Amino acid sequence: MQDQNKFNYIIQQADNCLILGQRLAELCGHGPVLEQDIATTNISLDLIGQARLFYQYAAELQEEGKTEDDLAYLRDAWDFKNVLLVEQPNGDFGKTIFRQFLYDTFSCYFYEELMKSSDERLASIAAKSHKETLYHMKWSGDWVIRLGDGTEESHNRIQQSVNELWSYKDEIISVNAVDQEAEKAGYGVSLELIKEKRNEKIKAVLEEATLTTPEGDYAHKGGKEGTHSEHLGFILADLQFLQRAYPGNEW
Amino acid sequence: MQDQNKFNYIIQQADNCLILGQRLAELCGHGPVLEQDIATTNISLDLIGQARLFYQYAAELQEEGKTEDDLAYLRDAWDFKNVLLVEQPNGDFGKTIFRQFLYDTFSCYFYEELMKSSDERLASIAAKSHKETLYHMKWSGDWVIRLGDGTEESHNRIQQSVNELWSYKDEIISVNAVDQEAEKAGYGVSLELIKEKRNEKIKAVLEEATLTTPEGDYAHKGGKEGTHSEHLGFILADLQFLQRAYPGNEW
Amino acid sequence: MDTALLEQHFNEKIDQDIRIEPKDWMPDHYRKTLIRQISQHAHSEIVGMLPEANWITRAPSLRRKAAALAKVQDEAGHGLYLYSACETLGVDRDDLFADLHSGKAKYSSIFNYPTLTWADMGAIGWLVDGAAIMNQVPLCRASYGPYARAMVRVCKEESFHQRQGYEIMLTLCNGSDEQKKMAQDALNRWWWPSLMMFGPTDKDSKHTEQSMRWRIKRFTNDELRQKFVDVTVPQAELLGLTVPDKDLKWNEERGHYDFGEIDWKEFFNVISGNGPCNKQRIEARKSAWDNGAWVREAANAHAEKKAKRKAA
Amino acid sequence: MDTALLEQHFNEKIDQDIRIEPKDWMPDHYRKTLIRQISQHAHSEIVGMLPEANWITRAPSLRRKAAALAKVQDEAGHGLYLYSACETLGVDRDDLFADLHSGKAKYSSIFNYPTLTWADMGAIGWLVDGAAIMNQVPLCRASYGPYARAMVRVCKEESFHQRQGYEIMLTLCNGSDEQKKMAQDALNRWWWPSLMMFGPTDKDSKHTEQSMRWRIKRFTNDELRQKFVDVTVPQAELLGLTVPDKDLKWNEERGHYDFGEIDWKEFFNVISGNGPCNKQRIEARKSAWDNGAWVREAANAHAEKKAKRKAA
Repeated sequence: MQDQNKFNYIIQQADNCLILGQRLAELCGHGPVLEQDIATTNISLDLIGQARLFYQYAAELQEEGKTEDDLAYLRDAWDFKNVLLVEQPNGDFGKTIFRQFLYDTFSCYFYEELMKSSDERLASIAAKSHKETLYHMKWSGDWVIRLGDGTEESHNRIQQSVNELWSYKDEIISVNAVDQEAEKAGYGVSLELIKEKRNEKIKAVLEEATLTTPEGDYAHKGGKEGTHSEHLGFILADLQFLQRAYPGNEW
Repeated sequence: MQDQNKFNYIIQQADNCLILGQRLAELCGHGPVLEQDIATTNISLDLIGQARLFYQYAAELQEEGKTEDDLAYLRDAWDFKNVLLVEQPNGDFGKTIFRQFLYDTFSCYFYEELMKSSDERLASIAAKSHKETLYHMKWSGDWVIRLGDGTEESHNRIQQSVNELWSYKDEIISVNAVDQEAEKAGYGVSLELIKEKRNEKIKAVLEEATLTTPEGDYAHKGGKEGTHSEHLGFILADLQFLQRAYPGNEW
Repeated sequence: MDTALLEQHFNEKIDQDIRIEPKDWMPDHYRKTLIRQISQHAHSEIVGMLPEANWITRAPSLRRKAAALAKVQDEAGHGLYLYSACETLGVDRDDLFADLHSGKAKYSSIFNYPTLTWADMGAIGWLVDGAAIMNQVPLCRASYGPYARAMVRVCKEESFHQRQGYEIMLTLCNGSDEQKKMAQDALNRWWWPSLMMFGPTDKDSKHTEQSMRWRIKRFTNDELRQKFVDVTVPQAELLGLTVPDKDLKWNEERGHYDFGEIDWKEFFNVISGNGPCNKQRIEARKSAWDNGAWVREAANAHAEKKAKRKAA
Repeated sequence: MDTALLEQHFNEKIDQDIRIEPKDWMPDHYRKTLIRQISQHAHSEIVGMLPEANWITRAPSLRRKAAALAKVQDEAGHGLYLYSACETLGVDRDDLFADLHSGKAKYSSIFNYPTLTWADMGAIGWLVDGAAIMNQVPLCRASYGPYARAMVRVCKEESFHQRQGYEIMLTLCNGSDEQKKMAQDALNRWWWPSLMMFGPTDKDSKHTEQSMRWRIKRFTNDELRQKFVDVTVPQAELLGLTVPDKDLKWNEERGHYDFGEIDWKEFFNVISGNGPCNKQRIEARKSAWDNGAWVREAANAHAEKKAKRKAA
């Protein structure tokens, strides 16, 4: 392994992309409007694409001859370092949207910073991903506004989702040892900086959406250290089944 | 293998027990009344118990040194010979009940006949299982009546489930080559005989429940030949995950 | 102009392969037939997303997962073009959905079969998209402009999907014994339903003659079916798979493959609602629609509010 | 008799270890305290079904699946006995449920932690049931008759569950490296929450003194916690596992293990609703209850119809 911390750093974001992409993939064919079905499928596709770029790079750093698929399909739940937010169930469209918005308002500013990474490969993955994420954030933000400032029902529903997901908001910008070392080494970003921009964006959108910011700032944590919710095991049971059942094949 | 047809015959019923037991296990802790939560859990437990007795016997006949767990955890979907009925989703309590009733009205009379099997081991498993199944059929039948002759809502709901499940009713008493040879050889039962008793019981209970017998007698088939619904793959992904992910361990 | 003259003019355009456009006069029956045909095709794209979506979360590699997502997304896109083409004929997309959900409108019956293994993702691409292309390529020259143009886009993507499906089959056939078994099992299950995709035999096909006259159908069902068999059998051989038809053999004299009798009882059974997944598919579409009602209402309400604010 | 006399008589019975029975006079505060304590215990059984139910469909052998089903069924049964004991004090089960669903009533906070691997099924049996038994065995001699009798049944089954859980851990610890890692990981996550099960330290425990006076509590929180640590540490050693507490060591002088400070901030955080699964658990119970409303109504309506028919 060339650089264990860099590997860990990349895996954190790769896992975020994969698990959220997988969650969105569950919705394929079940959207409320054909255009939005296409949108969620498209975001899922972008996320899987980003996950692949990160895993490919991580596998190279690992120098064990492994592939992107080994990393996605043959690690156990405790090896996954995604935040709890992205493994939360889809719920109704409002919950899907708000989960997405909380993720997009991280990833967009995260990639914006990561584009300046001292690691050129990371900078280039970030540049590609940033373009996609700009569109995602526009989409999810617009829908938060539409649902918040739509009908009474839609307002209540998405407010409910805002309240539910609020405690999953901040893990993604909480700094762990891996983040610290990555920032110090110059290939990682300052989460503090992202936090500020993100909070501003969230505030502005909630306001325009006429939604109430929940009180309390308790943040669920654990995912970044590999301690997940009960959902991840079921996600992986589907995701990894074929590779687990028929190991060592080409597909 | 001592007797391939006997093996196949046993597997058919073992798989019915396992898959229905697994479906009911999903409900554990989520019942509408504590007493009924206990009842479904208990039936699940009985079914898993029956499955074990059948798989153990099948594994012995197979003479490959395999265990009950090899048969449950390491066969692929197309190797499973359960009927489509038992893999149908739980739905609401009414659907769970009617699926159970359709199964119980088979298994109860099936075991009653199988008790007379020329194969003593099968006869003894059947005797034990028959006692359990009598209680199951009483329970599910009583609930069909309670829901059918309860409120307007409950009547409509269970009628809906009756209509939905009706086309999954008859596969379980349809005779395939394995059944034919088993009956001829003396260790299997006459499904014709069971069909008659069963139809009578179903008719009587629907009548008392003030429910309408659906028209049309189209029967979905495939399970007994290993061609399943899309549900089975997901059931097995959960059921088999640990054995697939960590092969060859004791648990 | 009176109707007879209009109709004469219309027929001349058809005969000269001049495209009919939305604003042109057209016979009522032509319009209705087109609406039925195009919406049925659109519904097939939308319902057809479901059997494949069923394996996306379980795709065995990230590359395949991405490809499957892209494919299903394309199908939704095809649905969009086709519903739009249909709307140029004066119907509303929501009304078309209502007909789908009520069972009044049909969709390709092949999607009433379940996807049971990963190999089905290969078989659907190879066989189902293959059959679809046979049906659709001639429609790129359909007499109705918006339909023909939609088909051009659709066909381009479909043939990409078809190659992708074949490549999945190829990978499996070069793989482990279980993978080969998966591939053969998928061919066994999808072969006959694929042949049924071309519709009843010519003698039982009630719309063919008129539709061919109007150039919204260019070949008969049996012609297309024969062509599909002729193209597909050598592909199966290349994969090392056995087509599940004991009557299949090359007929030197005809220059075509002879093949066995289709189980028309099964065909009509599935069409009439008794396929393995009919209820499941419609239920999935209906519940997506019903569960989405509040979202659509919210979007409308918000758009109105916004417009009002702008006006104020 | 006036209240003072009644109370004197009640206290005498308590002192002589004579059981209080439902029809006996009892102080209002005694009744209320019992209702709170017993219903909290009943709720813990019911909510406690959920983390274990989470692994039943994924149990790695049929024997373990059957055992897990039986265990969860027992817990539901315990819930039933305890709700019944509670009802002898003049409350209604449905009202107790309402308090659980509204968040007014508490349940053991340990069930707000997730079950993340199969080893958690072992750890819960070994540690959580182990701690529960420590708490509950003394309650078999509680002053209130129906409660004491319910506890006798409960404790018998719990100790079976505890052995079963330990045996799961033992099998894992004798297994592959991954299995050992699972077992250690489970101990790491469940150790401290298990110690928290005994409640706040004695100096912060507001009910202890009165409850001990009434003999519905027989030992203090800290006494029980110490006993649990003393019994459990050697069991962990036998498994070859490391208890995640760097301050843990045998104190020859005290004849007990010394152990580290509990993170009381986490304890109160989880109790106040911020545990990893608080919302999920209550949501699961509420939705089971709400989705079951029509079933309960139907059962009542049917019973009434039947009774009417009988009367006619």
